[in-house]
Amino acid sequence: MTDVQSQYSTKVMDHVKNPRNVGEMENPDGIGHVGNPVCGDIMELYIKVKDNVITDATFKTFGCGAAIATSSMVTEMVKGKTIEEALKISNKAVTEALGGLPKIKMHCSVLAEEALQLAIEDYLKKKEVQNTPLSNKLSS
Amino acid sequence: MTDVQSQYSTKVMDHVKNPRNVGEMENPDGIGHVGNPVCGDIMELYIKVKDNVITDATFKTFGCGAAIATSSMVTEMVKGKTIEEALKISNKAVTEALGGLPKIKMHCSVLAEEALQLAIEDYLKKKEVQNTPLSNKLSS
Amino acid sequence: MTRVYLDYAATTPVHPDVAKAMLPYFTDSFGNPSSIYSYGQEAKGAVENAREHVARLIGAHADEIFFTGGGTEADNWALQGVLLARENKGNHIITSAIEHHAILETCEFLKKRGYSVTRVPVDEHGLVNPDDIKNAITEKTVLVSIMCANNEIGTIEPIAEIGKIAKEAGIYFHTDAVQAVGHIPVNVDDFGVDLLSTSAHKLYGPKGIGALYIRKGTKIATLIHGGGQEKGRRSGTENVPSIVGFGEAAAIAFKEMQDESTRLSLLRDKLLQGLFDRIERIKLNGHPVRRLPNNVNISVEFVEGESMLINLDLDGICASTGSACSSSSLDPSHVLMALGLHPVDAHGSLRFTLGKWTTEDDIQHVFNVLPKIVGRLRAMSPLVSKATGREKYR
Amino acid sequence: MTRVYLDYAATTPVHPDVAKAMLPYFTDSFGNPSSIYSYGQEAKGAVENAREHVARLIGAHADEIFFTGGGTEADNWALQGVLLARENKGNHIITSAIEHHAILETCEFLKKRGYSVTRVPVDEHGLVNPDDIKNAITEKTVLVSIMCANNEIGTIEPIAEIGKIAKEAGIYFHTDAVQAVGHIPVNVDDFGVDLLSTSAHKLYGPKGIGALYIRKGTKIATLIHGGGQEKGRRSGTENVPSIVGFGEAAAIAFKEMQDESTRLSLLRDKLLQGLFDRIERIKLNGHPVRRLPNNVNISVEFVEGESMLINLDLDGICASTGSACSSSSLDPSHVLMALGLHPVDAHGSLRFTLGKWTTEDDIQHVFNVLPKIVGRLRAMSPLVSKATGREKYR
Ligand SMILES: Cc1ncc(COP(=O)(O)O)c(C=O)c1O
Ligand SMILES: Cc1ncc(COP(=O)(O)O)c(C=O)c1O
Repeated sequence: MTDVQSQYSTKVMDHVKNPRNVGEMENPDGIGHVGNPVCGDIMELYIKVKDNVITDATFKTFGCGAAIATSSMVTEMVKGKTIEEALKISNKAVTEALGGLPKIKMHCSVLAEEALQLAIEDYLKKKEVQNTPLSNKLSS
Repeated sequence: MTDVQSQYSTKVMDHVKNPRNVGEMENPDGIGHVGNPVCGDIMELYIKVKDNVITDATFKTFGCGAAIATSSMVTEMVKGKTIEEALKISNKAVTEALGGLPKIKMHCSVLAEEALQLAIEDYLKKKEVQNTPLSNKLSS
Repeated sequence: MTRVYLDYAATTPVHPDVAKAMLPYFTDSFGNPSSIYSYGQEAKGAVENAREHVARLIGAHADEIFFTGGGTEADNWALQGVLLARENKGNHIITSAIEHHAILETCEFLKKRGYSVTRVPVDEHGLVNPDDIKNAITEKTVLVSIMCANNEIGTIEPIAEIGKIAKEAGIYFHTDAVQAVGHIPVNVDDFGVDLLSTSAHKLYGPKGIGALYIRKGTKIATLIHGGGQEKGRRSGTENVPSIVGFGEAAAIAFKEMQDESTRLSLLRDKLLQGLFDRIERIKLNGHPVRRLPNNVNISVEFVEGESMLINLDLDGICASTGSACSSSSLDPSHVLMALGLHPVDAHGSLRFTLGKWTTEDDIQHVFNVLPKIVGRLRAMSPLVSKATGREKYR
Repeated sequence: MTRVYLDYAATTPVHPDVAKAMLPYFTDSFGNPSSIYSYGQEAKGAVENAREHVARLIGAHADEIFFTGGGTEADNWALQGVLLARENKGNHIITSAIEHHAILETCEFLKKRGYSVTRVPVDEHGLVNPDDIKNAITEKTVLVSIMCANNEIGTIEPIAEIGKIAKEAGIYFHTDAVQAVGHIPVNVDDFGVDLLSTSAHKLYGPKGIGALYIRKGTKIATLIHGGGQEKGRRSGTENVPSIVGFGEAAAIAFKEMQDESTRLSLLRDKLLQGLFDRIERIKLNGHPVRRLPNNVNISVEFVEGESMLINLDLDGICASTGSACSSSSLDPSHVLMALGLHPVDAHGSLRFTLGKWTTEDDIQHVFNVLPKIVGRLRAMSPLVSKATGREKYR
C-alpha cells in the first residue's frame, strides 16, 4: 500500500527542472507560435537551419510542466535533423522520449508537435520567398 | 467522547434481570390479556383482590425488555392499592418509576397500563355477576 | 466479563492490519488525491492501489470500481442511477421480497416517483426462483436487482442463473453483494452482473466506505455531483484512509477467504447442532445448505427475540434478532415474514453471525448461557399455558 | 527536505487528538449503533456526543444535524432534496457564479431534469450582491444557495443579509459552509439559514464525513434510502469513527477558533505583503478585507500556475492554482473568471492556504523559493517580449 505514484515521469521532471534551449533566438530562420491565452498553453519555437539541417532550436513556453517538458524535449530532438526528418517527429515520439505523460496532459504534446511544424513551415515559406525571382514576388 | 449510553435505565435492567411476580396465578380474581402475536408483545396480568384491595398481582409476558420491565413494575406498584387507586396508575407513572424508557419503547408502557385496566374490569365484571341475584342472571 | 461478539453480519471490527494500513493517511500522507504535488499524488497512488485490491476480489477491472460512502449509497446509486439513465427505455424494476432496506426503501422511493416495482417472492428457505424473474420481465423492465446473500438468514441466491436470464433479456442486472464479498466466491463475470454493491465494514474494513462495481459500458446516471472525482461519476474528496482500509481488507480476504470459510462453516454447524441438542422447539431459518458460512438463524418458540438479546448481552454475548422490538418499526423482519413464518416465530428469531475472532470457547459460552435464558423466558411466556403445557395465541 | 503544506483549503491533516479519539472505534468499540447490546449502544452514545459538538459549533440543536459522507453529499442532498420536496411549489433555484462544483454540477444536473437555475454574478472581489438575489426571486423560486466563504479566493459572502431576503420571501436558504465552519464564526440563526453543509476534513477532521444542518420543519426529500439511520433521513451504517473524529474536530475548533484565526490572519498578511515586496507584477485575487483568515490568492503575471506548483513542490511547498492545467478540464477556474480576470491571470493564479501547523519559517521558505521560480519561468515566458520587455498575447 505504499507505492508512490508521481503524476510525471522522472524524465519529464528532469526537463521541468532543467529545461533545455530556453529563450528567444536572434534572427531565427523559422518561428512557430501555437496555443492561446484562454486554454493556458502558449509556445514559441525558434529554429536555425543550415543546408537543410536544423542546427539550433530554442523555445519559450507559458504552460504546465508537460508543456515545458515537451517544448524542451522537442528542441533537443530536432537538433541535427534534416527538415524532412524533423517533419516526421510526432507528438507520440516526443511523449515516448519523455517516458510518457498523464492522459489529461496529452494535448500538450500535440502543441509541441504543432509548434515545430509551424516553425518549419515558416522557414520553408521564408526560403521560398528568398529563392523566388523578384518579378514573381511582385506578381504574387 | 466516552459517555456510554445504555438503551435502558438501570432500573429497567434490574427488572429485566429479576422480574418480580412472574407466573400464572391460581384462581385469580381478574385477568387482563393484551397485545397480539403480530406486533410481538403479549401480556397477561393476574390480580387477587380482597376487600377492594389488590393483595397480589402476577404476569406473563412475551415481549422485549421494556415489556417485561413494565409488566414487572406494574405488578409491584399495584399491590396494596385499592381498585380506585389502581385504576389511576398511568403508563406515565410506570415509566417514571422505571427511570424512563427509550422513545421507541413507549408503546410497551401503554400495554402494561391496558393489561392492568383489563384485569380490573374483569374483576369488576365477575364481582357484579356474583352479586347479582340468580333471577337477574337468567334474564340477562 | 469477556465479550463474545456474534454479530459479524451487523458489522465487523476493523482488522488490526487494516487499521495499521489506514493510520498514516490521517496525519501524514493526508493529501488530497486531486492535488498535483507529491502529497496529493501519494494519496492518489494509495487509492488506485486499493481499487486494484477490491477489483481483484470480485474479478473486476480496477476502472470498473467506484468508491462510495457505503453499501447503502452503492445500492441507491445502482437503482436510482440506472432508472434515470434508462428513462426512455422503461420504468420497471424487478427485485425480491427479502432485499436489504437499502434496496427496498429505494424501490419505495422510486415507486412514489412513478416507477413500477415487482418484488418476486422467495420459497420457505429464502430462495428466489429464477423462473419468477423471467416471468416478471416486461418490455418496460430496465433493471433486475437481487441480493447475492441475505443478511438475516444467510441464504445464497442463484445469481448466475438470474444473470443469464437478465442477459438474454438485455436487461441490466445488479446484485447487492454486501454480505457476500470477502465471505464466499464472488465473480462479476461468473455472476453475469452489470452492477454490484459492496461495503467494507462487513469484511473487516472501516464503516462509511463501499463501492459500486459498474461493468464497462453500463449506462448509469450520477447520484452525487461535484468536483468530478471517481472519473466524474461520484464526486467528493476521496476518503483516502477508508479507501486504503477497504483495499487492505480486500487483500486480506482474497488471501484468507477459502480457509476462513471452511473454518467458519464447521463452527457454524457445531453451534447449530449444539443449540438443537440443548434447546427444545427451535427451528432453523434460511436454507439448510445454500447458506453463508457464518450464519446461524433460529426461531426459539414462545420467546421474544429482544428479551433474549438483552439477557445474552448481560452475559456478554452480542447477537441479533428479526423481532420488531429490536428496531424502530413495529413489524417483524420482512425477510422472515417472506419465508412464511408465523409472526410469533419471526419475533422469536435469533441470529448469530460468526467471524474471524470467533472461537470454540465463544460457542461454548452460548451453550452455557442460552438454554438457561430460554428457560427463564419461557417460564414467563403467556404463549405456553401452564395448565396444558400447550401453546396459545396461534 | 522539509515539506511546507500550504493547501489547507484542499484538505487538512487530521489533528492528532482527533485521530486518537477515532482509534478505539475501529477495533474496540466497533459496534453498529443500531444494535441494542452494549457494544452498539456505546457506539451510539459516541455518535450522539459528536452530534452535540458539531451542533454547538454552528449554533444549532443536535437533532438538526444529519451526518453525510462528506460536504459534496451534503450539498447534493440540500439541493436535490429541497427541489424534490417542493416540486409542487416551484422549480427555480438561485445560486452564485462562484459556488463549489458540488453546487454547480448539481445545478447542471437539475437543469437537465427540467429545473431552472439562476446564477447571480459576483463583483471583482467575489462578493454576491444581495439585491441581485432579491431581483432574481420569482414565484417559482424554492431555494437560494449561496456559499458562506469561497474555497479559492476566500471571499466571505453577506450570508445574513441574504438570509433576511430569503426569509422575507418565504424561500428556503442553504449555505455551503464547508470552508467557513471552524474557521470563522458561523451561526445558523444569525445567518438565517434553513440548511447548511459542512465537511470534517476542512477542519482537521477525517475525509469522507460531513453533515447537513436541517432547520426543524424544513421540507426535504431523502437522497439515500435504506435502514433508517439518522432518523430515517440518511440511511447507511453510521460511520462511527469518522463521526467521532468530526465531533472531536468540532470541539477543538470551538475552543481554538478565535485565537487561531487571529494568528492566521497575521501570518496571511505577512505572506501577502512579503510576496508583494519580493515579486513584481502580482495581484491579489478576492476581497481585500472580507476574506478567510488563512487564504492568500494571487495572480503572477506571465507565468502559468501549474508550472509554479511543480517547481514549488520540488522545493517542498504544497500550494494550489486555478489554472486549467492543474485540473482535468481545459478551462481555468470559473471563480477567477467570474471576477472578470483575463484568462492569462486565471491561469497564473496561485493559492496558499494556511493552517494550524503553518509557521513563520514556512512563510520564509516561500519567500526564499518563489521569487526565483517566478524569475526562471518568466525568462521562459513567451508572454513577455525580450526585445520590448512588454507583454504579448493580450
Ligand atoms: C445486504 C446488505 N445490503 C446493504 C447494506 C448496507 O451497507 P452499509 O451499512 O455499508 O450502508 C447491508 C448492511 O448494512 C447489508 O447487509
Ligand atoms: C466550498 C466547498 N464545498 C464543498 C466541498 C466538498 O466537500 P467534500 O470534499 O467533503 O465532499 C468543498 C471541498 O472540497 C468546498 O471547498
